[in-house]
Amino acid sequence: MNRRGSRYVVCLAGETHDVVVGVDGKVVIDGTTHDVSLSGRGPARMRTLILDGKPRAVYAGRRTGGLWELGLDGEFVSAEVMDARAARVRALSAAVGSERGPADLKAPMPGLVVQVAVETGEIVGPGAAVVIVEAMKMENELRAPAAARVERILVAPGEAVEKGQILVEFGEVEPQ
Amino acid sequence: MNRRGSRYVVCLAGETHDVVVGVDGKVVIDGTTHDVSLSGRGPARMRTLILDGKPRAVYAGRRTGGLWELGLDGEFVSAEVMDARAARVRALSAAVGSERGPADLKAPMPGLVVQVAVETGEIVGPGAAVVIVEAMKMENELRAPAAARVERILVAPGEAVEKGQILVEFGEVEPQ
Amino acid sequence: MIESVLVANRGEIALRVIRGARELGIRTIAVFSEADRDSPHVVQADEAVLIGPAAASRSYLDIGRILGAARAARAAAIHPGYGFLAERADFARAVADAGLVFVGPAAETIGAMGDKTEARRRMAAAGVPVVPGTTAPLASGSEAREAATAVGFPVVLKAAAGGGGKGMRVVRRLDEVAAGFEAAAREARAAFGDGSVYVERFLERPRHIEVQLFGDGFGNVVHLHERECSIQRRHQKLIEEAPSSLLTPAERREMGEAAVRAARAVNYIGAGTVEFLHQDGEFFFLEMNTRLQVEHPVTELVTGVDLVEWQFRVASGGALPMRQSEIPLRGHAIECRITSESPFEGFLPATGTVRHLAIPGGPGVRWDGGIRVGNEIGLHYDPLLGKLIAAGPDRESAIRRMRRALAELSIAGVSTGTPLLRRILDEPDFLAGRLSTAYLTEHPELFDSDLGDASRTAAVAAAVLLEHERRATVPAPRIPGDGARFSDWRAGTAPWVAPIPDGNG
Amino acid sequence: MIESVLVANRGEIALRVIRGARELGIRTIAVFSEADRDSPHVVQADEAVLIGPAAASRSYLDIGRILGAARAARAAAIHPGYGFLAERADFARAVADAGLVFVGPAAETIGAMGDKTEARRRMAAAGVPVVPGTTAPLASGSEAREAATAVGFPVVLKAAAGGGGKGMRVVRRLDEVAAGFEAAAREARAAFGDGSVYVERFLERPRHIEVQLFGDGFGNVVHLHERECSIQRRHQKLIEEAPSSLLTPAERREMGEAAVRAARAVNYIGAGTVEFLHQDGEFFFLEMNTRLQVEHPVTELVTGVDLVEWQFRVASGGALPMRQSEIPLRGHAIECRITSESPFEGFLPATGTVRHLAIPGGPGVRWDGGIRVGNEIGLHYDPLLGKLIAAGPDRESAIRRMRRALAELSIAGVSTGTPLLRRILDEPDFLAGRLSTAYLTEHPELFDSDLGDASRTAAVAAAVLLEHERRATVPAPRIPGDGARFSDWRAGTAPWVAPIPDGNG
Repeated sequence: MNRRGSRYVVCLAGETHDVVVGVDGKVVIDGTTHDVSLSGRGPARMRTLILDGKPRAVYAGRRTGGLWELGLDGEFVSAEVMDARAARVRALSAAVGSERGPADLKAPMPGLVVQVAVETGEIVGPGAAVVIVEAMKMENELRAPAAARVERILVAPGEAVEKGQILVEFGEVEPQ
Repeated sequence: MNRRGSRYVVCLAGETHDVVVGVDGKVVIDGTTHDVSLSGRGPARMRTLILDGKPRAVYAGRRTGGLWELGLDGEFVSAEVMDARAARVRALSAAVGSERGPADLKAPMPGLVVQVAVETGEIVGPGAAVVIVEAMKMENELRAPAAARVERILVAPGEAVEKGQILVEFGEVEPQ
Repeated sequence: MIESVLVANRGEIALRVIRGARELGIRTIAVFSEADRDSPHVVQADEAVLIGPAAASRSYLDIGRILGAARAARAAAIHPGYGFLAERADFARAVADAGLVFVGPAAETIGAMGDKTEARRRMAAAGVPVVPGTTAPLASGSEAREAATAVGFPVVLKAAAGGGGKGMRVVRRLDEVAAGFEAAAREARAAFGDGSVYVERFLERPRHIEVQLFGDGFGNVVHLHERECSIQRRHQKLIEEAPSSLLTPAERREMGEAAVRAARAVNYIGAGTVEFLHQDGEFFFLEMNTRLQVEHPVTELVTGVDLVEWQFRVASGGALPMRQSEIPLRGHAIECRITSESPFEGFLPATGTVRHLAIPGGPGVRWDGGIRVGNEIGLHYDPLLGKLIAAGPDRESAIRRMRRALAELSIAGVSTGTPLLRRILDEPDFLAGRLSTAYLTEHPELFDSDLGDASRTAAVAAAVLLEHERRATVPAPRIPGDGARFSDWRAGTAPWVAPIPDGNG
Repeated sequence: MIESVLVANRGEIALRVIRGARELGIRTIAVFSEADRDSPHVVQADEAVLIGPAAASRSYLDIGRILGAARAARAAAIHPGYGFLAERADFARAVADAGLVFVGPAAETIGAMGDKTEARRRMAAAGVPVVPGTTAPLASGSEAREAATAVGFPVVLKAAAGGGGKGMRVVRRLDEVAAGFEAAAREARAAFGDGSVYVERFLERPRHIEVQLFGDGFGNVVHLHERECSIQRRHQKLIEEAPSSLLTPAERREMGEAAVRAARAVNYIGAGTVEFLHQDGEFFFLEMNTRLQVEHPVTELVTGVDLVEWQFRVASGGALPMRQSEIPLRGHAIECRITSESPFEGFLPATGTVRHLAIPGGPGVRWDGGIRVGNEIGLHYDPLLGKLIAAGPDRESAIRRMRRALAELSIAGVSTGTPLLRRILDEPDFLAGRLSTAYLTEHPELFDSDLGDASRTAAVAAAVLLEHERRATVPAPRIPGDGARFSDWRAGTAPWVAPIPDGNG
């Protein structure tokens, strides 16, 4: 921290923002100066943010490290706050690239597998129904995000699955 | 703890209750057996108590040791829970008696002293106005709990006082 | 008046019924599953009985357990709410056989109207217009194909035992019929224990308008005007209002009279609803729901009638307290369903623990909820957390009030559909009353999940101030010779690890 | 309609006014003291301005700061709410001088009615019956003694600038007059900055009945029927209802007409209330409040009129939207004030942090609140946390509904008067409508603070299960050779102290 303020980098919804927190209620976000106050540290985790005179209730949820879950008007977003040094370290490690095929099919919510509509090795088109998962008595068709080859099926009908669990692994579609 | 249940002594509003907590949802209070369940451990500190089929919301407040602040239907009571051994220790130490004169006058709430209506050495009758404390823009007359002699005055008009702070010390009224 | 009632339901409707019963001095008995120990409906009842594990099939849908609880608590009556056992004729019959009052119509009425194909037959016979379609359940996918072809595409395949949008599939092409039939039947079996499915002409852009009915045991049947429930997604209602902005007084009277005819045809006793689809100046009978509806509060707000009170009065053998001409229609009311779903992720069911709950208040606003802070929202039951209802002298003022109320509603810990509802309440077609059941599919722009610049800046500012404050409060220990900070030591799993003193601090 | 309004108040009334303005599309500016950063009225406004420290004299009562905030936010109007600056003629004048619209009557009207002795003179001249008493402020204790003797005991000494029960003393004997005069003057100076006091005959068991008025700038004055506010303690209203259970339609008309006469006598514009005391078939003018009342919601519920909306319409230069004959009177409404006080300890002000807040909902229930979980309730301001309002077709159903709503209301972290309110709503004299302002002193049994056997057993059971659970969850380390347990190590200040393994575990 120095006299001129503390520098941070904030990652929010895929975009990165440079922020300087001053000592006088001023915050500079991407070069624009704002008057900001944030109050309230009660048991409800609700904070009152006043940004350039405009008040908002902000829910400040679960944190680990610099990761915050924020609720604004019922919409929830995650924000990661790093100091300048940590942001540089992150940028360097991210430069190491990764090779990726089509994303695997993950369960978007907890539920029960009702039907698996594909077989291993099958080529599916984009939007093809792959697995049907029931949650809250409604059936949800999970579709292929892109044309892909079914590499491995990891679930069977009747099985309970967690949110984020991989159901089907896809591979690249290659000419056979 | 033993197979037949855990014994406790509960002090509530000046009365003492013998309680045995069984392992099967039964609790014996002063010899009477009740069916009891207590659920909920969420952030709101609200619990659901079902006592002999009758449900109630119970607020379980701040605790230190075996001390609980309970809210039932908007009324708040303190309860102290001791195991049998601690209760015996307490009973022994309480047997050492205390000699007491009239209770001192304490501030029942935080506020501002507006007026002290007595002088040191004065004899006041029961119910006599002693100190006027303003809180929330209302004046509150604090009266003598019983006939007493003003031993010592510890506050002056204009002074802010805390809840529970002693304002005036009383002594016994003795023939002079 | 009946002395006591067991409410065979959970969530907001159980609480609504308990409230109504308490106000009449009726002793209330709540039932709850292991997942609902801390639900508000439990503590608001005079007595509460645990009836089984979280799975509805072993608790709220288990007739034996419900009747056992009623016996144990010496209940005089059972109110089924909506959903679960509310439209199961066998349940109504079992309640009557146990010598208890069922707060609802006779088992025969439920049976006749619960079988949607039978209902269509009865209504057509009573002179109530019905949507073209089959009147008998379909035996197979191929029979479905034949029937669909006869009715003409698009068609909708519907569970005969259904309701609430479950077990329904819209099919637009012949080669999709068999798959749709199977999916509808599977869902119907899971949801209602009955896989019967029939086919109807699918109206592309109808308005969903329904009439609230009430009958007593003395031959009196009245309607309490209509509700419009055209804002739906996947056949689930999202926003309801009363009256409909479409109907003229003459159409209102005509539809009300058709609904009363429908009720008289089945000797209706208690609260019920006749649902119509309205398109191009015509309306068709859709189905009759033999129970209280989710959206009953909008009718209560424009008529001043307490529908649950009337249910208890009629169930206790009383006559309806008003004649048709005495039933008011004053102002306008709107209801928004607040569900644990992520509307911008295809209405994915959301789960979590309710961490914060701020309920809107002030004039003209009503909240019928079933949750409190600390409740876990899981996947066992319906995602309806509560209903926000606003009323005003006219539709415009009710909308302005609802907009204000939605801005006040704040739920944290579980995602809800509130952000989508706020957008609909600002959308020009909605404001102009240009509604249809296709409204949501015709307004994909409502589903853009962009936060907006102002909210994005606010989120960045909040995050950075939270983190800044945290670092100021908890001096982050620095490991000498290493740039990294243990800035998250407090959130770790080892709370007894003392901070390493910072030589530079 | 005015474009924007600064609400010069806090708590529930600030929120009420902001809600009304938002519904009309008026931009809202909240002001707040340092103690109110997290108050709900702040986040519900479009803009919020910090105006000073917690002390009201340096924030909500500071005319310069309020006007400065209005200038900074380019507000077109100022709404004063009730209390604070609402009945200060100098404030109304300063607002007008600054070129802003004051949402309330003219400064001259406020001045005339704010001076209670002047008000009595004007009302008597207009033919409105007034309580016998002095018409000029008393200069000293001895002058007070003379005046009291002339009026006849008991008398009440009242702040001329007063309202809300502050600066009032009832005196029954000549030798108490001087002390009562001084106390009333002291309180009046502190609360209103004006120590003027006058004397009136004290009616022993009157009913407090007041009439809601509205006037516009076009010579129209209407009344919106009466409210009864007889349940008071120390001249502070606790429970209010509309209509009064006492008045016949003829008396209602007579009292309404007297109130309209009173308003016309001072060219009244905006919302106002004429308070009467009613005893032995007679009624007397008590005072006129030139602002919105705390208890305005009961009037809104029986008339369907949004009084804040009318205030904004009239302040914007509009005419009243209804004539006298068009104003409905439907059903019955009751309001309970929920205050941070301990009723069983002499209404001692209670402080704390709101830890839990469950707001009643369902049909016919309204909550006008000003707190949320996490708010600190201190001693800087009025103890009113919120108002619970219930309406029904008649008094009995409104009472039954209020009883149900009070059972649902749950606030933890600060004591409230709710337990007393529950008892009043069960008390036979209250149920029968046998009310007077002496009601609470005549019912000392309501203040027995006994928990009752059922609650006592429940508390014992809850405490023992909580402690049992705690011990099971956190194995209490035993120090060898000592019977004591460190059972509270988790609550201690050293969270990194690991439990000492229990050899006997």
